[in-house]
Amino acid sequence: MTPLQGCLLVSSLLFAIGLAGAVTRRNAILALVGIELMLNAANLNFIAFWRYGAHPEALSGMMIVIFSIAIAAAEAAVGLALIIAIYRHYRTTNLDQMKDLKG
Amino acid sequence: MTWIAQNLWLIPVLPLIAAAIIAVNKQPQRKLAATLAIGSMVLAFLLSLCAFGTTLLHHGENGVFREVAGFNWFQFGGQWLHIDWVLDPLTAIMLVMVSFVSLLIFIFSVGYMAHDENFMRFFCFLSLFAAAMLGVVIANSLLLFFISWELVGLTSYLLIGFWYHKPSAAAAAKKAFVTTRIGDLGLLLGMVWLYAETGTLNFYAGGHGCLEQSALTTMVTHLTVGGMAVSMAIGLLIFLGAAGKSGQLPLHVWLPDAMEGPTPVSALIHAATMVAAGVFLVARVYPLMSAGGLPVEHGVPVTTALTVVTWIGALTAIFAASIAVAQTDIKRILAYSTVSQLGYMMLGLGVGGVAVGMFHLITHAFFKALLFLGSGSVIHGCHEEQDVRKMGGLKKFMPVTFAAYAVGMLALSGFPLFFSGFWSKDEILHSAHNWPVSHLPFFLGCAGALLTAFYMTRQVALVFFGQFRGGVRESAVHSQSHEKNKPSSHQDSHAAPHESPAVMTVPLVILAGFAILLGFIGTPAWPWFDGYLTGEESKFNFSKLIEPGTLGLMLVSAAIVFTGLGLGWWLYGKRQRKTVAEPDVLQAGQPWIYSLLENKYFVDEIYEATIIRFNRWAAHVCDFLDRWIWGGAVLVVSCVTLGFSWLYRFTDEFVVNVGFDTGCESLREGGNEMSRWQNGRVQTYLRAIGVALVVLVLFLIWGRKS
Amino acid sequence: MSPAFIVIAIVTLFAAAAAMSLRNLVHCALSLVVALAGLAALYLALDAQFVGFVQILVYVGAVAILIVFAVLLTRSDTTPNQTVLSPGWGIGIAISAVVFATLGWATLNSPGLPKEMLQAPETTVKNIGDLLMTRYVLPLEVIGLLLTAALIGAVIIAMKEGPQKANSEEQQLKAEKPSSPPLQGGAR
Amino acid sequence: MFKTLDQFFVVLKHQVVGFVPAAGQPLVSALISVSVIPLVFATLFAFITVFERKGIGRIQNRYGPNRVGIPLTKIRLCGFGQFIPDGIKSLTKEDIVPRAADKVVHFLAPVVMLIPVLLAYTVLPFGRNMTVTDFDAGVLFFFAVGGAVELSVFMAGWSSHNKYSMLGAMRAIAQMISYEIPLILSAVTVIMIVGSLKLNDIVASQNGYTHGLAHWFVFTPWGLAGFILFFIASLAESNRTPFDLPEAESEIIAGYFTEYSGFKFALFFLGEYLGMFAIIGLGITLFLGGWTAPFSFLTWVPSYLWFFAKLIALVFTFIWIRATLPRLRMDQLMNFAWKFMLPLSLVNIVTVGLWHFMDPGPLRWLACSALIFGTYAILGRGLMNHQKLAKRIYRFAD
Repeated sequence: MTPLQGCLLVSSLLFAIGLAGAVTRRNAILALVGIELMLNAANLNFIAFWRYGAHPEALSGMMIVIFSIAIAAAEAAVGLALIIAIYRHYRTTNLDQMKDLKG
Repeated sequence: MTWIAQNLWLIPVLPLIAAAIIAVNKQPQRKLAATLAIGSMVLAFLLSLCAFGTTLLHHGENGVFREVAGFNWFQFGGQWLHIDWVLDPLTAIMLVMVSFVSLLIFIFSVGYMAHDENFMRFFCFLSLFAAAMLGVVIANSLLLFFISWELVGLTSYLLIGFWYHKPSAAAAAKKAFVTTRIGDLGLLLGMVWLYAETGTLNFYAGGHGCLEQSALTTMVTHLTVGGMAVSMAIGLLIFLGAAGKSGQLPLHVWLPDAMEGPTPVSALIHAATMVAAGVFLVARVYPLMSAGGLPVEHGVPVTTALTVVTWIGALTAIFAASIAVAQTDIKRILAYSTVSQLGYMMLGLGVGGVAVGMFHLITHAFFKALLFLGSGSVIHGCHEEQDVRKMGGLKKFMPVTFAAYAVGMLALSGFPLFFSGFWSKDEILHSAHNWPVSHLPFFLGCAGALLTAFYMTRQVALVFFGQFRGGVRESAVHSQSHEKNKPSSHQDSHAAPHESPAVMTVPLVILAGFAILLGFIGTPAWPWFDGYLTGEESKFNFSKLIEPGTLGLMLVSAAIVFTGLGLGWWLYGKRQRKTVAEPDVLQAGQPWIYSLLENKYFVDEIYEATIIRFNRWAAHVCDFLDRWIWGGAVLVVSCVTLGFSWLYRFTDEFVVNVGFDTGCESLREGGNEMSRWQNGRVQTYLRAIGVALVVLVLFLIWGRKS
Repeated sequence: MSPAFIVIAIVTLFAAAAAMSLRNLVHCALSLVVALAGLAALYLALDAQFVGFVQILVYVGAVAILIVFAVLLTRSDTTPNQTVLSPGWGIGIAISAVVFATLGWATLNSPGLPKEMLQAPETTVKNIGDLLMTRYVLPLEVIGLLLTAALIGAVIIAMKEGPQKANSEEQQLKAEKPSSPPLQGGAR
Repeated sequence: MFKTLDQFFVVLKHQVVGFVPAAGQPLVSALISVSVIPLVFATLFAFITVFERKGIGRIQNRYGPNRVGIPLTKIRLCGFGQFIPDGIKSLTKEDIVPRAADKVVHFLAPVVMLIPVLLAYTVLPFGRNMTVTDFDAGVLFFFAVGGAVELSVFMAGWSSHNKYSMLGAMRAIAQMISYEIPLILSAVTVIMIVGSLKLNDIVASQNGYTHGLAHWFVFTPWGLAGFILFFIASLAESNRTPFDLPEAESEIIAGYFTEYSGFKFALFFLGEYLGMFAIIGLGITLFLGGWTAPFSFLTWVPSYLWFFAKLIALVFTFIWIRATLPRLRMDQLMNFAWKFMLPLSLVNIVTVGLWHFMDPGPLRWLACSALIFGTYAILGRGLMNHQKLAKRIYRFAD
């Protein structure tokens, strides 16, 4: 197994863990955390492909990771703000209780 | 291009603005209204004077001074429609006359209408009328002329019906409007035809206006039905309009009834200016009228149109004068005299050309306005009494009015040498005398003059001499004056009439002065007016006055006038009637003639019997057609439509709706099916996404493999 | 495949699993921090120094704090006594397992992957900055715009809804103040 | 001779490393440097505590500790031995953990506090060639590991289930995050000018003299403003007066480490001071020219001496301020951070751009100073107007 494949396996396992958490946990915050984990798995993929790819000097993978980290930060901020607003409305962060559109 | 000719439009626009402002202001602001109207009129008058001065300045240099200014209104088809105004002696003299008389009458009516609660409305209408009239005067394009003309008609309608609560007033307004419409129809037709012929409506447009040589020649040479020249046909049509407006013979019926309006209105519109508009129209299109006539030795060419004008004028003169003899309403008498004087003007136009007619128009405007205002003052003084039989002996009650009125009366009946009426009428008679076609108009004119002198004497005698006869019914009149809600000027009901306030008498005096003086600008010895209009120098030579033809004629007319005066005095002045009820002298003498005259030759009745009945019958026929024929057709069509709609409804309810219902039902069920998946649980979606990811990856892999 | 790499990977994965499976949310957040730090270490091990530091700065410094604040504001920092798993969690586990199986299988027998890593390239901060300013300048601007929008939007969303709900609980008093600085941290 | 004195420690380390076989050389050198740093700074910490107490005593016109000298002897270095009994006391004290507390987190918090602070020292240049690891992104590394301190604060506050600790932690985190922004932005100015994140490059770019005066960035308008901003922000970052609400005894009992005692408390205390030293060291490196001498005729003095002299001078300034200034209210603190420091540092960045693109001369000085001071005046006036002398409104938690 080449190191690249190792990286990819790690990242896919990370992704799977994140997906499992996001799918199974009841708490909205944890769903968000799972999504963050999936994002990071993707980032790891990018880094790995950049490092083991044909043209590391192009730095493209790194750039994409930097941008995606920024986007992830924004996503986390907005998502958590949303969760807080929803919590104020429903008095809960339970995903399967916040299912109706009008409250 | 002089400044004033450029800005001539200001003259009508100023009163228009005044009218607008008065109209939009809130009601009881008499002072503002009066100030605005009179102020604008003063400005207009000054501008008119300025225009007049300009024409005097350029007088006598290369023919008639004439300047045209204007702007393009809108474009239809290939060509522009111009709104033009012209400044020439005719316009200038009319401008001065109209604005001056209107100004005086405005001032007068400030006093006369002082107690009417619709004061502002009245002044709004007056200003509007003045604007329209001035527009008529300055118009160079027949279109602008027509617009202003109709506006004049409208304002006259509004003002006649000013006291619309009186049914008679309302009816009179309607009558005036309808009757003048008949004439205006002719005018409109003539206008259209003129446009069709010459392609322009401008009178003067530097060589290719419709009154200038090129257009005229084409119109003269071009023949139409019955082999008469187009120019003549158009002229007749236009003259029909003029006749309607200034009450010539067949269409004169509205003018006496128009006396229902307030007296200043009668004075301004139905004596001085508006009725003169018809004459002015004929004078304006005189080149068209006289086109193609074979010229005779001195001056006036003879054409069919002018002949018609002459005859109509002569007949109207005698006809109306004879009616005026038997009237008892002071204003009606004046109205009929107005009609006859208008007839004189037409006669003058026909036989003597523009100058003669216009001269009489100007003088008449002044002394007739004077007379009307005098009668207004009398009526005002007698607490809204209009019946001459109930007056009498007012000489001592209202001396100023009497003096002014006497002057006006003498001027109207043409007292020799000193009064303007004499000169103008004399000129008409003179040119009628040497009219080549026939002498009958001349004799008619003389008879008219005689009658004029007679009935004016009668009126003055009845009103001012003798002793007052109206006292007994004073209270009744008073209450009557209350019930038509025009509060009388006198709350204390004392019987005696009284002199009018200065604001009313002063215009009288001014007008009286003009009534005397104006005559001297047109004497045969010094025909300045003639020269002014035709544009050549006029020099003073006294010999003209005493050359046999003129002198003889003057003597003849003087004799006629004296006869009339004497007859009137002998019949009415010498032995005054005692009571109101006592019959008239003529009535005692010649009962059926008197009744014939009193009922105005039954013209109204004749119209009633013929035209109006026919009209009613036609209305019935139309009603029948509408009710049964068209109605039936419409009924059939609607039934068919109803049938169709039934069919549609049937298909809608039992075919389309059912189909849609089933469709929607299935859609809803599908929605329910779907919504079990769309259950708001985020994690369900996430799972679906995961499955989709797996499927996608597998697909990609095997897509790669195969 | 250096032993350091393996160790860090194992730590990271375990921390991630803990973050997803622990009952107490604060513990989850803390182990998430460990996982992210481990990822940063992985980046360092892959010679991506700058990205590693940025990862630590953003995630450990900001996002973790953000999550912790959210946990506290939503009062879910106490261990719940009923289940923490949503209904039908078995399916979720299964699905994620299948996903991992697919991805791993695809990874393991996809032919065209490069075997050996090349010489470590020269990645100074300077040429990263040059690239950011030259080739990736448009994405940079867009990201800046996005961050500003996210900042403002988050503040607006998390703001108190108005007087009719203001009297509800005293979390809202804290709700505005701490929720804006962490966003700043996120936007750094 | 001065050269050897300057490079004494470097040479020494090389000697020591030279003894071990080549395989373990990098490890050993790393170990040496990693072990030296805590020793030095722990000693400095011990010294500074006494120094602070005595200094505050002087300023407040009372005696500080003045009895304890070297133990078991009669020598009393006017009380500078005080730290020995303090240390013994705090280390031997009973370690109390509340029953309700979350044991693991409660234990981990001080460790998490200490480790990043020690990590931060690895990039600081203490003297010529005296840097542990010179990362290419040194400044970034510094701030990145600095971020972890907030996490530890949260852990401490949350794990001891105590509302005062929680509030203290909340306040501390809010304050740290708010003041981290001006801190970083004012550091960014230097990075913009130097064009590198490497701390040695920064020092090298300040290592030059005109007319005998060093090229320190603090001698430029933007540098001065940046340094002042950095200084204030570092005051707040290290929870010092006047920004010491989170841990002030009179505010909420002792903030997030209310429930800590004994060794863990000592660790927190140590962590606080080491963090303060680290930030001051960064400030020195960024603005005060690191280990360079202020005047060209003083270059013979060994570089690390300069570094530590500046360090101690700034620490003394901290102490001085602590003894002088009153404490802020929470809302004042936040307002100050978001409405004054942040805009000013942004303007400072703009000013640096101006400085970079204008050609040197008095005009450049004039423009930059005008820009900065204009902004300062406007913002200051705005804040002053914002809180006029009026009746204070008390807001209660509903």
